Amino acid sequence: MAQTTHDQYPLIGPRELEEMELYHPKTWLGKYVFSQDAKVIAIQYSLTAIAIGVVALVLSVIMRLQLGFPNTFSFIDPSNYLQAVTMHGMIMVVYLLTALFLGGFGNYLIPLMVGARDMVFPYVNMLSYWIYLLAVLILVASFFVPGGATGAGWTLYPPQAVSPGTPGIDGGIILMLLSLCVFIVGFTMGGLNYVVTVLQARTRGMTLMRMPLTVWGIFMATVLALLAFPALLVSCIMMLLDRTLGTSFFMPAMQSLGDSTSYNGGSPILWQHLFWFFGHPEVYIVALPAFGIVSDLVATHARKNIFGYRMMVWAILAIGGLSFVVWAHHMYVSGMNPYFGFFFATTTLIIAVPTALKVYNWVLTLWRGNIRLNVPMLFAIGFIFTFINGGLTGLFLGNVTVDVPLSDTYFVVGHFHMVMAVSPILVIFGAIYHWYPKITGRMFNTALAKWHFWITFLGTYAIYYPMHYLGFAGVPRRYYAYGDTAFMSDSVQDVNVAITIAAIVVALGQLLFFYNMARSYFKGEEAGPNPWGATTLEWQTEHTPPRHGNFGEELPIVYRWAYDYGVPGARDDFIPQNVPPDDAHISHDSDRHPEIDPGHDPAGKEHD
Amino acid sequence: MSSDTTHAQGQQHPISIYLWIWGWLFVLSAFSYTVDLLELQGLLRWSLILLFMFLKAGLIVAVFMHMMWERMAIILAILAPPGAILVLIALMALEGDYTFVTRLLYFHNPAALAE
Amino acid sequence: MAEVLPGTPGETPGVRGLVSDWASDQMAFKNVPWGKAMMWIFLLSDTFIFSCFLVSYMTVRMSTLEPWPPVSDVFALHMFGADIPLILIAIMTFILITSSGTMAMAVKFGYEKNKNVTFWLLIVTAILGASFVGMQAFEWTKLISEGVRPWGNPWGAPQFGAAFFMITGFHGTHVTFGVIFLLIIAWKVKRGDLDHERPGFLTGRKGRYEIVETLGLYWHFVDLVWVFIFAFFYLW
Amino acid sequence: MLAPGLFVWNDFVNVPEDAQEVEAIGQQWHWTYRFPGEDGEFGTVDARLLSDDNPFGMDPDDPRGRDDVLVDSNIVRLPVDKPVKLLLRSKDVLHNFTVAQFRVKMDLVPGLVSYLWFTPTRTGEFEVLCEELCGIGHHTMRGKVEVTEVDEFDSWLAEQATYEELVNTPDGDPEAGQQLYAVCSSCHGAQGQGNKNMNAPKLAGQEAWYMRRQLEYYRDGIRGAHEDDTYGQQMAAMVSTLQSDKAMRDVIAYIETFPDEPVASTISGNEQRGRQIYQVCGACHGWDGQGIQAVKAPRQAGMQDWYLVRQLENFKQGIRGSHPDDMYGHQMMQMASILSDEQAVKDVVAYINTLPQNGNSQLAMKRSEEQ
Ligand code: HEA
Ligand code: HEA
Ligand code: CUA
Ligand SMILES: [Cu+2]
Repeated sequence: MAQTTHDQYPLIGPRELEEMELYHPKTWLGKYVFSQDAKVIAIQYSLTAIAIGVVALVLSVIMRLQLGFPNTFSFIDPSNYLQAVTMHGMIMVVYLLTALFLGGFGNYLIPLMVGARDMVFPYVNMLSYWIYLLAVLILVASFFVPGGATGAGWTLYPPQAVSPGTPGIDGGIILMLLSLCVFIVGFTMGGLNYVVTVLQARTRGMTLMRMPLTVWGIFMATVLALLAFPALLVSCIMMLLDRTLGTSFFMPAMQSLGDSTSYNGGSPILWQHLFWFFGHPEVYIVALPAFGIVSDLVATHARKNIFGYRMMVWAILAIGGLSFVVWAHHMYVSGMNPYFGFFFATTTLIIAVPTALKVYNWVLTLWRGNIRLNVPMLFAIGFIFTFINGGLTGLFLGNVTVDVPLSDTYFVVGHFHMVMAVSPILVIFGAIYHWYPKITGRMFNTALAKWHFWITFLGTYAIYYPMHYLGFAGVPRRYYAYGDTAFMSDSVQDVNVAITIAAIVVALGQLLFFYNMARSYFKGEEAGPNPWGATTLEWQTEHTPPRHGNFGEELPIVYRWAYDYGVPGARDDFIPQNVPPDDAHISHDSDRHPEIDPGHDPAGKEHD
Repeated sequence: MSSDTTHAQGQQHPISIYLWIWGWLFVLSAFSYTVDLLELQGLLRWSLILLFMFLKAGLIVAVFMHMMWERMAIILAILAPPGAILVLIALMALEGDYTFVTRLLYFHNPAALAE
Repeated sequence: MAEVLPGTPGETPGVRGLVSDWASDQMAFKNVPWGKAMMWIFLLSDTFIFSCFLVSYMTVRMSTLEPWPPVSDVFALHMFGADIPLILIAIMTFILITSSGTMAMAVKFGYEKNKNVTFWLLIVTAILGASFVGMQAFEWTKLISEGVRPWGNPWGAPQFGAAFFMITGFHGTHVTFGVIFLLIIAWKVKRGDLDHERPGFLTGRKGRYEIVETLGLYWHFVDLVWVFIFAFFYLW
Repeated sequence: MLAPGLFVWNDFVNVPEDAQEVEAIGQQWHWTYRFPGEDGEFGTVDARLLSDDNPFGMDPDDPRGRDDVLVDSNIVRLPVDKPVKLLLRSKDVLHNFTVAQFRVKMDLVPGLVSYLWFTPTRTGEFEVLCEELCGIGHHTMRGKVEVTEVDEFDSWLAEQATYEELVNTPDGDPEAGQQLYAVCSSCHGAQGQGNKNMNAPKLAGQEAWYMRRQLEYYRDGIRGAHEDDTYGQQMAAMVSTLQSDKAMRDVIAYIETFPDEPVASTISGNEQRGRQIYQVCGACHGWDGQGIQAVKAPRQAGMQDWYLVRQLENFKQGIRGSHPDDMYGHQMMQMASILSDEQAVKDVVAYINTLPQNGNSQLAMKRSEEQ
């Protein structure tokens, strides 16, 4: 039955498809600056995100200098320190990772991987980037207003975020909130594009269950973002009103540094709920694309099909759904209704199940694979290590009773850096190395890249592993200095020095990466269209780098899933997705992946 | 689910159905308004308001926005995610109540004194 | 036993269709144009925005010790020698519902490629929308003159004014944008852009009558939100 | 793994019946405490009633509050082996009450009252840390819990003033204070104008509550006990003349009658840089250096600069503020560490010299109101 319905479905795609040809730019400005080509937009997004990411990196070094060598640097006082912490956290999470994964990788890879000529609304896509840039500029401007950037912590908890005694309550917080609002508007424009492209503009034969996991990860992350950012938008608007008009959404009756205020009756906890209703999906927004990409890296470089593709997809969906009902695990000690602890501890541990499933599948994919330790593979394996590490500490924190002593200590800092600052960053590097040959047409310098990997991988372990120990020792986070605190042993300071040194080494190590990227762009060897022997569509384009419109005259037709690696009897040891069964030299209905329903295989129709 | 589904030319439905729904929306709005006019209070008031609200919302989504003629794929894709909101609503209601109770217990309450 | 019902060839209705649609290639939402799919998903996102506004309003209202102002008296108008509660709001509600009706018919006539009727229905919708915004402006003015401010009011909890101005303001902004787009599309209809598939000025997309439906979705959504605001803010 | 966690959480959420209720109050950036008094019930409070005269925001009309014991100090005592339910209230922003050794923590949220409970199982002193970001003083927001045997605790509690007593404390008597001041005047000057040669600072115009605390510190050996604090030791010896509560009140009342004469600058430095540094100081001492009682930070503007320099140096070197009971001094010690060198001290004091000399200190405001 399913078969018949499918056959009758017309061959031509959505009617809008033909219009993709309409907007070929004529001017230089239209081609490279106000480009509507998703690939150019992707590069623009990425470069902007990395540039602002480097700012956040510098801020983290400033923090580390203070923590490692207190009282040494006179330019770091408590307000500068808090400003650095805040901006570091916010930039890294929102302006670097979210933008880079979705705006950067999403734009580049989605149309190519699903076999579309471009995003469905190229014009809106272009606007999305420019609005994002505006948001970044507003954010940067907040460093330079009187009073400086906000120092409220990246969670911006009221009342403190808008009350005297916190740095940046004049211009800083207002610009921060504005910048977030602008970011969200820009992101929504892009996000609608990614989602609709995945849902409505795939090529012939590309079913959802044949999409590479990269696309799945980015797609689900985008959906989460579209549903989670509204909560942040709303809370930012309300805080702006509290700050500028004196409304009392989040502000109860209170005193402020000895002065009475005119606020009355608001609820600070409300902000926390809304923020984390956004915030927890947000951490998966930065994790899911990493999950997806790493699956593809692992499969490609281990020459093996991904283990349990179907399970992986369902796990992504489950994580996406569950991530909306765990938010208050960040609030166990926030003074909320304490009975919520039961609910959220339970849901939090449930969400670990699909995540653990993914981890097992990666490991099983590697199991007896023909592992090629190419640079992207190194990063992927590094990711698996750090993610397991960070995920397990997450379970500690998720268990409400264990969280109570650990919350707001360096244990939490260790957890989220392991799981967010190291793991996805490793994936980003791995992904950049993986797709660099496609994007530029040239190969990077492998030796330098390996150095870069080992410095970053071992170095970040050296930074964050000791932080867990600090957390057990009771060292609180967001502290400018510890003074003499009796229960902290002297070794705490020694550990801090070591962490700082490691952080500086890692930060300097990134210069290798930038040098490698820049040099190879001009001097690297020609890479050829498919250096890694990958199956997905972006490696099968007519040109490398792909031109505007991505594919040649005809859109590719997809005959198989994305993981036909190490196929016995195939010409190469892999079969690209767009190779028809006849050309693959092996029978099409082999037993490799019986979970793919052949009934939906248009190949069946084309060849009978 | 009705079977006269979409077709390449878009949605085609007799004009009468729009007029009918329009009429119903008027009536339901008038009902909700009457609830206020009659100064009904307590459980009756809330349940009536909610009832009329959901009926109106349902009519708008189902008919004016053509949801009832869409395919199941899109109906579920749109209607399922707001479930997350329901969790938020439920928990925030509990939270608001909890806050209120601690305030009542420990804070000076000018309104109560005035009574 | 699933019999394949008549309709578009190759489409299974109901739950089985759900599975086959999602499992198919190219499009998950069969025969849904890109623009309409985008609008639905945008509206979903927008639903979350308005829900968060309303949830925040609920929370602050539940938490405060101050009495909530007597809503139906606050919004009463002095007409015909008596204070009629909520009368303006009732009128606004009727207007918005009416505009939704005209919009729905505009969509219908759009698909029939009935240029003139579509144009006039869009214009009527826009006028109704604009008068809604006008009444809202009147209501704001009245409340402000009575001393309601975002940070306080004469009757009780300051969150009343804050939530009122924020929520109705955000909704009003939506209506205003809707009116602007209605006028633009009406003009395009009139000029025949949609009949001649003329490429858009900015986007280069061909004009089609589907855009009327997309716009219609947005407009109905604005009406939908008002239903909730009416119930939760004015009646509760 | 989940289930045992939830059982323990159940214990955490449900407080034992016999737990003694104590209220911990947080504010930028220190702690105070309240005990329910004999009736075992707390009086209600209101953040809108908070003022320098009513630092706990007590509702004067609530009879249950009259006997509440108010502990206006970072240091509190608790009895050993008795369950304690801590009610947590904040006057301004979020804070977090953490005693690492108790293994519990909870945020203080303005606009509601949260709680936690625990049973101290051994005696000793435990540090209270604030673990929710609350502004630039977050890392200095320390307190101390002294867990003692029950009878020791009871006698301590009995010494603490109740709300009733505090309200009824009579004002100081300047006439009586004049007599007592005779001893002081030889160093501090007849009008409290200070004397650099005697190393005695200006008193006129300093805040009464601050002088009161310092006198107590001198009396109790909390200040002026450090061996390198030569001048402090002198002062500590002099304070022996002011043993009683009343004596202190009276002499301060007398000092408050002195005219607040402007002082001459003796220190020069880079005011621009000092101003930068003062971005931190001003949060507590006020942007005009006028002092803020609620934050327990004394007035600086219009006080003698050489004295400020010396005290800053003392704080930096731990000569002042390192006594375990000098919690506010300890706070200043941590803050003074941002003055990385001598020049920084001079710069910031030079900037303080540019601030309005008696602009809006509390005393000045009080006087202008009286006129
Ligand atoms: C990419 C980001 C990311 C990810 C993926 C996670 C994943 C998880 N996080 Fe984390 N988290 C953050 C980013 C992230 N977190 C951030 C940024 C903060 C702090 C914000 C702030 O306050 O500033 C935070 C804080 C945080 C807290 C609050 C701590 C506190 O403030 O007191 C909690 C508590 O529950 C928590 C829990 C979890 C859990 C249970 C997971 C799970 O999803 C982890 C699942 C993974 C595994 C379980 C490991 C792999 C599995 C195996 C090896 C198999 C074996 C295991 C089992 C069978 C169980 N996180
Ligand atoms: C993605 C998120 C991310 C990343 C990458 C980092 C990276 C780093 N962070 Fe992180 N950090 C946060 C997110 C992140 N952090 C958050 C959310 C907080 C909480 C803020 C708050 O409390 O409000 C925080 C807080 C925080 C603290 C706690 C401060 C405090 O509580 O007082 C510390 C202390 O050491 C610290 C240190 C570091 C260091 C040394 C690095 C790095 O220097 C590690 C080494 C460098 C790398 C791993 C390379 C990364 C490269 C780039 C960023 C350049 C971009 C280029 C490309 C991607 C190509 N961070
Ligand atoms: Cu109080 Cu941090
Ligand atoms: Cu989380």
